[in-house]
Amino acid sequence: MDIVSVLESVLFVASKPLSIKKIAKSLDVSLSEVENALDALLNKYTDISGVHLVILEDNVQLVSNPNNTEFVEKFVKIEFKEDLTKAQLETLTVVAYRGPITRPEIENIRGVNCAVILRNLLIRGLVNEYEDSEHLLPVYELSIDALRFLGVSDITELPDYESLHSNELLENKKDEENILSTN
Amino acid sequence: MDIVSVLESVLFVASKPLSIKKIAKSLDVSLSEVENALDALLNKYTDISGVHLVILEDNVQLVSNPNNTEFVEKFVKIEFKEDLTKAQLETLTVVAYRGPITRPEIENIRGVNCAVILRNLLIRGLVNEYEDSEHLLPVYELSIDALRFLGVSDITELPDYESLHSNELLENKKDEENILSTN
Amino acid sequence: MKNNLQIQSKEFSGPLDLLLSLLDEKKMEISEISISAVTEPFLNYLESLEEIEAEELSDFLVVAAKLLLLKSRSLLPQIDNDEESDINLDEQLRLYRRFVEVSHKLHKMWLDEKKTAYPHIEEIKKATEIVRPINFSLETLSQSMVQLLKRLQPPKALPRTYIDKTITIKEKIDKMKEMLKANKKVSFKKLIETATSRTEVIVSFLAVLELIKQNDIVLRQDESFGDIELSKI
Repeated sequence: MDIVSVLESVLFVASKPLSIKKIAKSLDVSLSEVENALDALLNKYTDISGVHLVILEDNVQLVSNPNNTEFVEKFVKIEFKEDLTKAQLETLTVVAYRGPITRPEIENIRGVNCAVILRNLLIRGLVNEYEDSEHLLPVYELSIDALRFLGVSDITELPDYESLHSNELLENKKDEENILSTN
Repeated sequence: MDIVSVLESVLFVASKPLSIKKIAKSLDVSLSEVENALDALLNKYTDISGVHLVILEDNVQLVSNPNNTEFVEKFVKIEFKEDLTKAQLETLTVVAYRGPITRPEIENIRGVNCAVILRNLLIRGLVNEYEDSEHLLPVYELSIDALRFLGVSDITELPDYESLHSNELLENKKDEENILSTN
Repeated sequence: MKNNLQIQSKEFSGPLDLLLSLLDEKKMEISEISISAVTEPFLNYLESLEEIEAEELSDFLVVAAKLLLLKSRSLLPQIDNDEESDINLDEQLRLYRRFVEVSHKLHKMWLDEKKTAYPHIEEIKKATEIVRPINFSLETLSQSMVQLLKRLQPPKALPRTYIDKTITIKEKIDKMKEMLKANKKVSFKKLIETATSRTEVIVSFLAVLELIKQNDIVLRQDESFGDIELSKI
């Protein structure tokens, strides 16, 4: 079996985000073999390619290059995408920049209970929820669908990603004080 | 416009054979430009690639490599044994209580695109799609198999069918839909 | 520009959003001092929220408590500072504001239909073998419907009214000074007898603290939770 080729076919046919772990299990190969194959495909589907390979945490999907959407829409109908409320937008932003993140961590940043909003985002398929052995609570991360709607193929392309992602404020109060005092 | 990249995006999303002449016309470029772009793509989608570019007379399409079919089918089969996601379950619920229903109507209620989910439910055999003279678009309803799995012989036997079917909140969404479609 | 109009017709996504709006309205930077300066309008807004569910109110109350602690500390610098590290409202607010700002950028991207990337939609081939998903049952189906209806419920927006009339600490101080002119001693219980809201009680207490700070009065309280007696110096 040519793993790169099979993986490419599976991603092409699936039409939706797939779990890298599950792919490895289903194809009965090791996780690192799948990861190597993904690296090979990343070389094929470069930035200027008409098809992008989007990898977000454990999820992977082939999608069209968002820069070509204007032309693509001459051939297919546009997708339905409902606007987000202010609270949903804020929560989605925190998850995008700080995910994987637990609910109390999100609430710590927003200063307000987020249970209902997270549930709505979850069911609209904009965030993923999963159990993580490192945390006792479920953690949340942005879905590839949300990335598609935002028109970026890599989460690090989000505005100010690096600084907001790595800003450790609130995660550790001591560090926070150190950061502030050196500024 | 990068014709190779745009053409690749269009073929990737279209999922069906497209006429080369029509592509040239839609993108407002010459036939030879499209043909040159296709040549470039043929170099990318080689024989061992997981995706093949098939050109037949005036038609062109991206398809999965037939050599990988066995693995792809195995993967898809394993996928189907899994739980429905929350989003799939909700879509199925809307189809169950509101069917026969069109895709835009479902999307209006759920507030999110349902194309991929509906497709998955269709493949899993849980919903049926058919053309209906009353609607211009295909309509969806629960399949006989789905009813069998639920242990009911008729859709009206679903819990609280009457009240949920005609729930005001869902009816309101329908009105919104009508308003939108007249715009 | 139209700041004043905005704050009155705005829907707040939470207590931090409200705090930011109040600071913006006064064109103030985020600092402990500026935050404690908007304590009164914040409390007044809370007062207008009385009808809202306890769950939603509690998040506002947490912030209100922090604000009151900040405020009382600014009035009584000698207050026990053990809990200082636990407030950090200004830092929380600064981080929150960064997320709000970037969320506006994401919103623009979200609304830009021309940038949505598409997946490939494979032609539908019905499975030869139809299996029942484990979680597909009458129960899960009706539960899912109930949840959906809950979601379709129009959101109970927090009241958009923003009460203009704020009982300020200054007004209270003036009133107390007047009462102290007439009587040498005044009971705190009596001071708040006519209070029409919880906010007014809190503001009255803050006014008392302010008067102590200004060395205008001394307090006497014989037992915990007992009445407080104010006397002029």
